[in-house]
Amino acid sequence: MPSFPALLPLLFLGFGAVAAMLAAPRLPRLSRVLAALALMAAAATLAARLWAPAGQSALLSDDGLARSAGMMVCLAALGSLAFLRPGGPSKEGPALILLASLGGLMLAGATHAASLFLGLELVTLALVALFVLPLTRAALEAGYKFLILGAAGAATLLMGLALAHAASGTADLQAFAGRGMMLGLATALLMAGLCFKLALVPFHMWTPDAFDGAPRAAAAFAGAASKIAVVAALVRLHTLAPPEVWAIGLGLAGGASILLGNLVALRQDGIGRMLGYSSVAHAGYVASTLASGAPMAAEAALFYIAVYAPALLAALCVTAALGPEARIADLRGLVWRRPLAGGAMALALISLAGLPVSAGFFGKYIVFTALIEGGAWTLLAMAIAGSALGAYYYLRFVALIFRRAPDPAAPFLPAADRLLLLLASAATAVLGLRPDLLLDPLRRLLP
Amino acid sequence: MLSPYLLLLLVPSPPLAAFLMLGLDPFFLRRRAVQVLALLGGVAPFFVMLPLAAVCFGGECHGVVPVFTLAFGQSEVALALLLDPMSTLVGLTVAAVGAMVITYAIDYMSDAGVADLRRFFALMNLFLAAMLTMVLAGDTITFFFGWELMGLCSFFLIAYNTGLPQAVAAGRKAFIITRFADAFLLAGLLLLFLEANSVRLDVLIPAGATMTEDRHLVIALLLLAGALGKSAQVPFHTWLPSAMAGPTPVSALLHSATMVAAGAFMLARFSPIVMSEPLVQAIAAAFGVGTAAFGALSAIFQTDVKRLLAYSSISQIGFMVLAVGLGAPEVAIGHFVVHAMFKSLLFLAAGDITHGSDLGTSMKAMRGAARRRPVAYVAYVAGAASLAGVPFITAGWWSKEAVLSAAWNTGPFGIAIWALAFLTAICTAVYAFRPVLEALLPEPEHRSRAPHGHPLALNLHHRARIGSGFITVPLVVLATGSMLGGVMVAPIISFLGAEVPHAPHLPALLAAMAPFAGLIGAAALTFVPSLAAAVEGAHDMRRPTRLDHKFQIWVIEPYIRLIRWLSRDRRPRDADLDFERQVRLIRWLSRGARMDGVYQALVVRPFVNLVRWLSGHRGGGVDPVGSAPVALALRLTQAVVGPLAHDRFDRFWMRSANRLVRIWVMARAIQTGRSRDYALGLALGTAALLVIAWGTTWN
Amino acid sequence: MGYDMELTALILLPFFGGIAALFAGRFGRDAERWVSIAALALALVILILAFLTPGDGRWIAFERFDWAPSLGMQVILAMDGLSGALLVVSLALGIVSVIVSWKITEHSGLLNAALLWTVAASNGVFLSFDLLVFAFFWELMLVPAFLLISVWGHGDREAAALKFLVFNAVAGLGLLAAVFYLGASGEVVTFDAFEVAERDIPHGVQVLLLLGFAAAFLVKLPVPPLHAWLPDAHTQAPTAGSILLAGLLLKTGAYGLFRFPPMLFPEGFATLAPWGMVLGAFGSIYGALLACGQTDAKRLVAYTSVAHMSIVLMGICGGVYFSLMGAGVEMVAHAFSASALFLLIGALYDRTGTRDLRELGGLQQSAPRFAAAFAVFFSAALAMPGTANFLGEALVITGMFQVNWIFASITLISLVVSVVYATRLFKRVVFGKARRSGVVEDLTAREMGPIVLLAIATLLFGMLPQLLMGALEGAVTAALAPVAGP
Amino acid sequence: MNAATLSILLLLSAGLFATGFFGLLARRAILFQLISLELMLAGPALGFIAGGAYHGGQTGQAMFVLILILAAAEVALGLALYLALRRVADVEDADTITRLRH
Repeated sequence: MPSFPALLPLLFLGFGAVAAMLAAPRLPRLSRVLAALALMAAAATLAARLWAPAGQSALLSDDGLARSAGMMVCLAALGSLAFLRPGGPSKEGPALILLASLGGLMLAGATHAASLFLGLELVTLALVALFVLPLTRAALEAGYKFLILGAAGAATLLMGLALAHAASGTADLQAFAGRGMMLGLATALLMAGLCFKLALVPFHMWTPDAFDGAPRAAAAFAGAASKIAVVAALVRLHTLAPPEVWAIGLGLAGGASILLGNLVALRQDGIGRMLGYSSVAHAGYVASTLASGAPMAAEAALFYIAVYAPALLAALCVTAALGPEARIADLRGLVWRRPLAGGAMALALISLAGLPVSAGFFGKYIVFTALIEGGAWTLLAMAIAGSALGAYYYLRFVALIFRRAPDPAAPFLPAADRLLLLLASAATAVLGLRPDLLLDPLRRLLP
Repeated sequence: MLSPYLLLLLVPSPPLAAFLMLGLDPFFLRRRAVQVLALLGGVAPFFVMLPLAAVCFGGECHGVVPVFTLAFGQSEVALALLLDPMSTLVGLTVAAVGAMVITYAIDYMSDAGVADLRRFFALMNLFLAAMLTMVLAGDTITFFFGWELMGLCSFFLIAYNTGLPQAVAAGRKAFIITRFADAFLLAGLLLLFLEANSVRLDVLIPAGATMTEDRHLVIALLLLAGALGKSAQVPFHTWLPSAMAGPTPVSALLHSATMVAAGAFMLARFSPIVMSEPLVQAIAAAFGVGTAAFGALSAIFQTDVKRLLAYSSISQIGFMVLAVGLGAPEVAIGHFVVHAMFKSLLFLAAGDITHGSDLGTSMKAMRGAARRRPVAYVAYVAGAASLAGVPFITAGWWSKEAVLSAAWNTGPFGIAIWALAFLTAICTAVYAFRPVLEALLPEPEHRSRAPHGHPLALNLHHRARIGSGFITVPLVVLATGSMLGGVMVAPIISFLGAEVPHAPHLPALLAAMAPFAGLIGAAALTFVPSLAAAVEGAHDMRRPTRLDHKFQIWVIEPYIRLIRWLSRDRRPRDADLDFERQVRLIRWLSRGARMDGVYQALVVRPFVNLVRWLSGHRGGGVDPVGSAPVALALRLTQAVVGPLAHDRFDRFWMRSANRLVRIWVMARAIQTGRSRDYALGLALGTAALLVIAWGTTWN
Repeated sequence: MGYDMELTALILLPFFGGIAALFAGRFGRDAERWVSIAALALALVILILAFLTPGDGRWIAFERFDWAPSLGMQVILAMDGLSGALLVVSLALGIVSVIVSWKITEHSGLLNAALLWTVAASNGVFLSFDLLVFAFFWELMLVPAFLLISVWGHGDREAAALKFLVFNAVAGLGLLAAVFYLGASGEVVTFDAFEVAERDIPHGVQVLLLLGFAAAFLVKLPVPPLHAWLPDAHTQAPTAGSILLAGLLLKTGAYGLFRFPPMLFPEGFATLAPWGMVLGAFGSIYGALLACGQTDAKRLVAYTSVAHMSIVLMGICGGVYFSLMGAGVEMVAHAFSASALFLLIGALYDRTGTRDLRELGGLQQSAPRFAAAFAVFFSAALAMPGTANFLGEALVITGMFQVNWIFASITLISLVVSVVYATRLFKRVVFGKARRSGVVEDLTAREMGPIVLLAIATLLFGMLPQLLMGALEGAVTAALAPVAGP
Repeated sequence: MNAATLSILLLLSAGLFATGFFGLLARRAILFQLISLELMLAGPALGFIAGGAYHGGQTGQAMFVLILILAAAEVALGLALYLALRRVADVEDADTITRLRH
């Protein structure tokens, strides 16, 4: 039986969502504050209980993995909230973010088909709503595609769960721990659903469109918070079920994601699309880490996605400030116009490229090491090739950020954005110097 | 007690100090200060050498002054200066000639701007320091240091007149060719170092001499090649005539008396190593006598005094190399000393006579010398006599006689060599006396109608300012040396520890006749108008001249018969063809056997083509000296290579990048934007996963 | 082992100096430049003090402390003569580059910061013996150098900067993968090079890992056919960038090659070294030939760098005492002489707005000081005895004679070709008549300072080689030992 | 309920799922795509019911209810999107919504 404190974060988020929704039509500002407070409270609770003894309920597990991933989901959601532009026709954004975070928390702790499905759907549906918030044509298109694919993905996952349930008689995720063809097929379907959320090739198609058309903050949530949750779920699941299915499936999808994501991002001029494809590629690194079967794979995958999140948040925050159709040319001389935005963007891109001093360097370190430890040489070669391509296209953007001859027009950055950029950059830089600050706790928290 | 040998360190120091003071720009120096510094730096080494020479002649002639010691791993490298009979003699000569030339240059260069003057004297002093360092070097590193520094100075000094493209091109040519030869020397020295594990000459030469491996042969050949390059011996000789583009004092000091002869000095220095291989000895002797003959023949047909003297240097140094090849390095050193005196004298005198003439240094500029510059003319006559080897009264005779005798004494091959050398001696006399006799001809009309005032008046103006003592004293001193120095030849050779070679009376007598035969030849070439015109015309393609009848019979006719016989030409004689042949012969000789052209075709053009092919750039102008064929080749290669600009590898990388972009275009087409296609991706992915699951959990 | 902070300070001082320079501009005119110079000068003083304190024989100074123990990351900084010499080069060139870019007012805070960060990162490379930290600094170096080219460069600078970065970042991945493998393959995760060196790695694996290391080092060196980034980067970089590129970044490649392959993979290195020599021999000729064909003065010097660094590669792969010593000397010598040439050409470009050899000329008449400076480094470029460059090349050739006379001959040929390009440069720039460039103002006192410094360094190490060779002795012997073993 | 029935039912549920998926791929009208989605979700729902009936627990039924609720929510969202799309872009055909691509 889970203790009340274990449920507290979920309660914070749920009630916060209700409160934020009530406040939204009249007091959109209060709605944002409420949502932020709820997220902070949830994160604080999780942080406070990080080292508490693990508990288990029928639906949710309350262990280090769930807590740490949940905390990161909350923080990433907070980051997305920071640059979720108020105004526009609909004001329910903060509430939706809270709902999506709630789904993320459930996903991270799910030990049961119901909680897994519920978490997944909560994230998907809330994200669809977030995507279409501005009600522009592009947003609607992104939302529609995400809805169609998301529902199909969820159905696929459900099919897998149903098969497993039929095979074992229990809807507990431990059901996958057996062997047999039925379970294998079930695992494949389950994996397809999760791969969709993680945006692995060939389930990735929605990602670039979402990053391009949807509000940047929503894309940031989809790329950072929701992926953290899915990675946590994957970490929990991939040790259970028939290992070869996971290894081969994730390996193939991961490798393909690394190559295709990086390749298609190569000469993208839209910042959003570039980040979308790069997000596919980064998901590929995570998946191949998990596929490698190395003992350290779990912590490596979480570390990687945790390091990826602040960089993505910062990059998308700056992109948001540059307008709905931000292209590479808009970055020209950004650092001279807005030193904070330019610097943060440059640092974020450098981190994504995996160069020091940035957390991304150690992300690359941990992924490569996991692949080496697991002996996944093909994946390692793919990862190297992908990093090589990545270095090119990220730094293409960095070069432009520092171009001389500044454009007088400087994008507007609200205080929340600035705070987010500062914090995300600080996180990236600090983790770029002391990766053990994150890696050590992760290592101890994971089973 | 301080060893007197410590003075050795002081020998190259004054010119070095002068170089530093003149070369360091921040000091402001006036013209007079520049001249004083230059003079001090140039003359001082001689006076430092004197006490050293006294010590040496006094009998204690083996001093080593270590400079510093380097630890090279296991081996130790001791840098040192060395005083032994050879370095004493050569050092003294170099210091003396250097002092004379720099003194002379004070006047000669007086119409240059202050900045140019500083540069000139800085480099001259640096050269003197480098040459003295090389001569006194007690180890191969110091030796090579001086050797290369001389080459560098030579480059800068030939190109002294930086606005003149020919001068710059000549400097490059000299530098590149000598550096090419130096690569051989460096290789040889490094191999020697590896063999002997030491760079000290006093250790290394005995060690090297006792090597009995193949390496010995290789090292000896490498050293020989290095010497041939520096000394402008065939086939490296082409740079020396071009190098005459430098000012006359430069030619006098670097490109005749000292630096060029350094190759012979080096061979003498390393003779225990080089000459213990009979094969190398034979090669050296062959190259020496061949170069001597070739240089002398070429010199005959020159119409420019300085070029004539340049070929003469090539020829005379050929004699030195011959002497070393014959196993008589001491004789070579003797000739070195004498040659340094008379050749610098010749250059200085010729320079003084032709200075300011609007004919440049052409032979015609010599005309009227006896009247205009009597001192210089007399000095020139003395030098020419010494060069031609007028018996007994000139130093040149003694040293050349020693070489010839050494050849005669070597055995059956030696007699053949002697014969060739004897013919060369005749040719030497011919070219030596040509300018002397030319000077007796009346001055050309248009001298006085020079466009920018009267050159003579201009010269007189400068002389009045500086005082012609700077010119006269060196001329007189060197002339005296060239005449009376002969008495020193025998002591020099015996001082170096060798017997003075003596030939039997007949060859000696014949050799003594050579200058007179040459005088007659020179007179024929100067005073028989048709012959003179033939020589003149050989240089000018556009004005072919029919040659004199007797010359035709005695020289050209046998030559043409020989050619016809060699080429199996059975066709009837054709006058035009014959004429073409004879012009070609003279032109061939007068242009240094067309080695320039050969190099152009064999080395320069392929090199340029290669570079163009690799770098693919559109070339600008190239060496104006004989650049027509190169330009043509460039035009051609450009037409082919032009479109393939850039570095090949760079192109490869960029092409790969472009290919990647093409793949990108294909890859992004996957993202069609249609939700149904996206769903298809989802379906295919699911299906693939199902297949994997099915495959892995089959049993 | 003493726990001093002097080596750490050598990295951190320039780093924080750079941060200070970033903001110093608000506190006064040229404050950022003075701050930069002060930071570098202070580091130089610390370095000299470190030289003066007695070491333990092999190392002048040694520091070891934990960085991120869970990642197996330690800070192991060790300085021997080789690192020390390169650190001197790095700090001196850092000061030179700050002085050289004195006139650049555009974003000068960031400019000085980037200069200092480049110095800091390369100092880290020269000192680190924890392989992960080494790789960290190795990659870090790219970022400020990239900025230098892409912000303050000329012409098509972004493309050049990107090319530089892509070549090096991609090649760096090989190093990263190999380092990570080494870290992960032991019983405990450690990147301590000394510990890794103790391991018995199978021969095939050694070769593979060495290829990974070599990829990064050879691109950075660079040796043909991996050199394509260098001419572009040099041409478009600002003068200070070119100086650091030629003086520092290229040396990090040589340093890495000198230090790690013989230490970590002795057998693998012995297998691959002949191929390295072939590559070096090819590069020494290829670079020299291409230098002959350039019309852009900076490109010309860039290609000479290719040739000289190829000779360094040959020396390192030669693996005998002389060739290694020669490679070490040549590294230091080339840092000074190439930087100086870039400095001079940069100064010329500032005055005339062109680097095209066909448009330059006549310096001898209009700017004698310029011409004299050119003459000095011209001599160094063609390895005149008396310059440190000659010493380096002669030693490499000596060593090559011990290894294989063919390589020695090729080096000699490259030496001869060097005369062709050097005289060509000299002819076109110094001699002749002023073409489009017109009359050129002579070097100012501020420009003379660095040039005199570099000239003194070049000649001092050439005339008194013990200074350098004594320092290199330890590193050379260390690199020698595994290869020369029976 | 025996294992054979379960297999048949599961096959049926998989068939429903596949039919829905096929509809998603084949139909261009947005409305029909949403209907296909419903079908896709009905498949696993049937599977849970069948599994629950076979094993005799309540989990299957609970899951069924959960699925129905979420399917309803999904379709509601889908319909809202459909209306918005019609209003903003005036499209019915899903294949014409391709402004975001490449």
